[in-house]
Amino acid sequence: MAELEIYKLSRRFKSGGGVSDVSLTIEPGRLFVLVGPSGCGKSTLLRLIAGLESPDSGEIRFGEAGNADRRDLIAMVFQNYALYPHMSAFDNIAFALRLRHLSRPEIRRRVAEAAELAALHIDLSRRPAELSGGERQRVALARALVRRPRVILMDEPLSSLDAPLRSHLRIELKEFQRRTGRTVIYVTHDQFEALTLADDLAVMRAGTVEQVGAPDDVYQRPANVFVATFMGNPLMNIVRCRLPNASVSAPARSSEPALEIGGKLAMAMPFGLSGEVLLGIRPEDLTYKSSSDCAAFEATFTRVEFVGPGYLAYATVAGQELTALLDQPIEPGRTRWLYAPRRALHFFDPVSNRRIG
Amino acid sequence: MAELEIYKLSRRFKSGGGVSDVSLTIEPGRLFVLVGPSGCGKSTLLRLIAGLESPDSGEIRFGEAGNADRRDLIAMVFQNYALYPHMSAFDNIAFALRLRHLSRPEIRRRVAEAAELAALHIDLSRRPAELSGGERQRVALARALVRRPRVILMDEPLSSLDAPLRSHLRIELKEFQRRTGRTVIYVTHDQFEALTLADDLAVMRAGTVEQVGAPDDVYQRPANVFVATFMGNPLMNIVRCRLPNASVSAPARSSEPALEIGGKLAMAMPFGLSGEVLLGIRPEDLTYKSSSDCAAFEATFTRVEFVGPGYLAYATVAGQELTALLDQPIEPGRTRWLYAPRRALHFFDPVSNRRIG
Amino acid sequence: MPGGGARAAPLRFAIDCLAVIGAAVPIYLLIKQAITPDLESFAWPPFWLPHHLTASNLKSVFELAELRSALLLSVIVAVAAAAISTVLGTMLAYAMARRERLRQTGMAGVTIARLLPMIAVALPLTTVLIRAGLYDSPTGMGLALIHAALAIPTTALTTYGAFVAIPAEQEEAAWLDGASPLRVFLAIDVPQARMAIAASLVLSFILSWDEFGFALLIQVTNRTMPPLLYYYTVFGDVGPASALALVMLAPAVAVIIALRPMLKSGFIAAPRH
Amino acid sequence: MPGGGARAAPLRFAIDCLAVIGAAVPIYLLIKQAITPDLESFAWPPFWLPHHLTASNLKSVFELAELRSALLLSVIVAVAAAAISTVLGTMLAYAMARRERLRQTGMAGVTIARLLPMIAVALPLTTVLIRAGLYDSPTGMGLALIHAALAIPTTALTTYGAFVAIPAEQEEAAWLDGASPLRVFLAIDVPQARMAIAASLVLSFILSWDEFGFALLIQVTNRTMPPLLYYYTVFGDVGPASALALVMLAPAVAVIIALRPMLKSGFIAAPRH
Repeated sequence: MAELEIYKLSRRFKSGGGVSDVSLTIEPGRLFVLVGPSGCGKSTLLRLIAGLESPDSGEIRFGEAGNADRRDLIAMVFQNYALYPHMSAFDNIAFALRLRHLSRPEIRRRVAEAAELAALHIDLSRRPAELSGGERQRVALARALVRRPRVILMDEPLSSLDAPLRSHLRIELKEFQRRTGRTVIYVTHDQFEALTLADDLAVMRAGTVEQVGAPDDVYQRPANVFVATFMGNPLMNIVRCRLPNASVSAPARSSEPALEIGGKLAMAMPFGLSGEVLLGIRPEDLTYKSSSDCAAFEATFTRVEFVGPGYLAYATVAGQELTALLDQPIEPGRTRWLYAPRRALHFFDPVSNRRIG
Repeated sequence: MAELEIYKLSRRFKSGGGVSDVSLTIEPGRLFVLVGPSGCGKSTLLRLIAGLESPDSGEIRFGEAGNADRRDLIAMVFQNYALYPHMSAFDNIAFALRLRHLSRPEIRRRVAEAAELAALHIDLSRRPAELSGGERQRVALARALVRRPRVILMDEPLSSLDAPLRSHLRIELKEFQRRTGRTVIYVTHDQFEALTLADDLAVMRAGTVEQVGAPDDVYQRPANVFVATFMGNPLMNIVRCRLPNASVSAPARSSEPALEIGGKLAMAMPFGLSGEVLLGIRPEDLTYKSSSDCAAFEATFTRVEFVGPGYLAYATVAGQELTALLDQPIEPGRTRWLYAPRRALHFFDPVSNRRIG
Repeated sequence: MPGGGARAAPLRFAIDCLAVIGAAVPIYLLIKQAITPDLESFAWPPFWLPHHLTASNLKSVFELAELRSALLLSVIVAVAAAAISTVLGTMLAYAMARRERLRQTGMAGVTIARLLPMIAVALPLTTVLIRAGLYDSPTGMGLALIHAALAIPTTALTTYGAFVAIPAEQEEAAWLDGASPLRVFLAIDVPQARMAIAASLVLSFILSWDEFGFALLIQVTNRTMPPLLYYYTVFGDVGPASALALVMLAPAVAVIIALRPMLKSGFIAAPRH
Repeated sequence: MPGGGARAAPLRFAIDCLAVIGAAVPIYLLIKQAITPDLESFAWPPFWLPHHLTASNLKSVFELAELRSALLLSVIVAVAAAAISTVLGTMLAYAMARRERLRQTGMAGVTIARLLPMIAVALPLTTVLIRAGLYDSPTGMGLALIHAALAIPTTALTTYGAFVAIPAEQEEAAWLDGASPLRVFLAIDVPQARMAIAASLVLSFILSWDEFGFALLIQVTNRTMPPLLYYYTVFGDVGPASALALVMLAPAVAVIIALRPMLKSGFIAAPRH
């Protein structure tokens, strides 16, 4: 049985934003990531699940738990953690238990248990201001855990940290989720964080869900142009091109033009498509090397940046811009053929922007 | 003749920080980047060059310009741009000229010229608050240019912008520098920005310069462990290992152990070194494929993250941690051999942390 | 907070009402008393609506030569006090905003000034004024100086926030552009703090206009408006006193009407950026 | 600003001196007048050092029954006014910090209250108090209520910043932890605003302690300290008046000494987070 079913949920704000008609199913024990640009409604969706906002229409059903008080089912880890600064770490974690009038030994036992699960091994009499960023995160996790919620909601818990700490705590969060087995719904605007953390992810835009799936699935088979360009850095190239009407089933040489971008693109691999399409290619999939099953582009380079592991080359192909991440530098002004393997080509409908083929 | 010579410059603060005994030569017409972690003294050095701070000792010599007023030689672009919010874009740019009592037509001419060079094509009667981030940057560039300085100083002008705008304006800045031919000294904490922007860069730490060079030179031949791990993302692996006493000059098979890390590392390529060393390898240089001239590591994988273009795999090699960016996923718990080509190996002295060989 | 919206509504409404009543009732009563005969004002149970109207109170007050000279003196004192305290307070605030050490000294001074009971300090100040020949001055300059001193904490705190909010980088940019420190202050800081400076002018004007204790002590024969109003009140002339009080409300009402769009931001009472 | 350091130094020094002199001179003169015979206080040229010492002023003041009852009444009025205005001001500030619409209304009310001349409002309020039987009350409750009303803008502005600085997420976290809205306010907000609440107690106490105009108008026979001090001053008894003034300074000096470490932050005068 699903942990959580969201059915046709809508919540609109006068100032714009919110979510429209969102339906999602979240399975138990999974780390489910909601990702999208700012203003896409991901935080609103999380706050609706938490009960901090009321929906205009639609429903949120908690699977087995049925109709218990929402506040007993879920817990939330906020951006900046929202720890109570005037209380010790212990009192922060114990706050919910004291409200429930548990006995002192019971409170001590459950705080210790939650601290253990959150890998929080510090003097719990210290206040949040005396703790490091990582320790604060662990206090926030223990505070969320101590009530034994079924679902833990996390609202960009890493977004205000600097890069090294962020990457360290990301790994810790993932291990925390594995260890506790809790269902976690995690909101982020960072596509990299979403890819590395998620068991499942939902890409949102303008209040609606654009695609749901496993990270490699979403990255390798984006459902539309928005998802294709939002997930991945540097951005996926999107070029407009025309497929010939006839399609040949046998692989051809790269010099045989079978797919045109203003007459400058040569495509080795015929395909069950024709007419005008949008072709998406990630910069890291473009190389100098051709192979038997690949597309070729005659690119004129305009600018090259050294980016450490490679060279980010900006080129024009028949008047359209293309970026390639190459392992060798190239002089601006030169023209060379670039190749991309069949599996790295993404086709989208030019009208609906949806994936085809 | 050099544009700027900095000779044994020191400036210490009571609260810590500052710069110690820094010497640098900056050539005319170059984009020179000062990069380092926060608190490394890069901003202090820039402010010393600007004359906003006075040195405790040492000298800054301006090449041909000799002893003119420092404020006529340099201009500065601040973080957040520090535009005057109560003035129009035109008045912002013209402020310095009005202080110099230039005639009205002359002011108009030079503002137009500076706006042109900064690619600022907007209604100049608008105020900073009415401009986009990119337009503000261009106003700041025009304001810096209008006095015709020899050197333009830039203090993290991109650090408060979001990622897509930052990458767009980075390219624009580089083109601005090329177009105007001015010497630019640019401060950033972002190693990626430093690599992509710089003609020359200086890596700083704790008030001193650790390495000066071209970006690819610094990235491919880091002078010490600090530079090696600061430049590049994901971080370069640093593992402690022992070289055998005898060194053989001919390449050997990867199965022949010639370099040990707790007995688990096999090294194909002997080398004029012996004893204990620190070995640096970037995650992207590790692969499943062996070649004739490479090092091999027997790695036990603990965790794998999907990062889009590949899989970031965390492994242990004889009790030491190693990260590899691989193109195929692997099950945690498995043990496999990883290989790194000879050119991707960096050796450092374990005591001084300096590059050897 | 969820649920808080519904629960807070009665509280909110009550406070709204309180605010409106608190501001409107006194002014209404004032107007009523000013235009009704004296007996009605003290009737019990009170008449909430005026029964008889009279213009005699307003007329008699405006015919008074005493009123005209008191009004003139009050305006002179308040304008001088506002100008002096705003200039000095602005300079103090700027120095406090730019120098850490001075900020601490200044804040300590301002705090002490707000904590010391002014009535207790009045006595030695009066002695000093007597010695300086500024006691009961016909131009009110002694009182103006005291009011200016009283208002400096207010004007300094009112403009301090505006100067703190101006990033040091703007001043550095202007200095690099070739401006002198004075030019930086006048061209970069003052224009951006102009709203706070205007607020501090208004507040210090009202502070002096309304100040009663020192005015009573110092301007014993050359009276300003507050002592005059006090005497009318004490002598039981409620009608003329109300008319005088209405005159005293005029500048405040003028400011409130002029700054209507800014009232909601609370900027005048507590400028923050 | 480079170079600014050197140029600002004389200005800074001048302001430092002004602050020290402004605070110290009146207190010194008070003490001097309290312990010297009356004639010396008005001597010209003034004696900056006391020539003759006397304990009679202090002694005579403390033997006065009038002083004891005035002191008691002043303390009762100030404590009551501080308590009432801090409780109401804190609630108003919390409501303003959490509700956008109320913030605007509240700020407008506070601004208007700061702009209206209190002396002009005094008259109708006095009429209202007479009707309510609180005029010249021996417990001073009429005056305490007026002082509380006068202090609400101050207490509300003093605590407002503290509540605004508490992120809404902390309240949401506490609500999700199972707390009721009232529990959230008491367990999360009040403890974090405790310094500002303490500051508003201190400020409203001093405001009432020092208030002169309404005290003079309302407590005509059951006098509090400020009117008593006024009468002594007006009757020309400078010595006893100075001794009284010193007594009035006591709570302020006690607060200043107790809060010495916090003075430099300016927190009491202008709490900001």
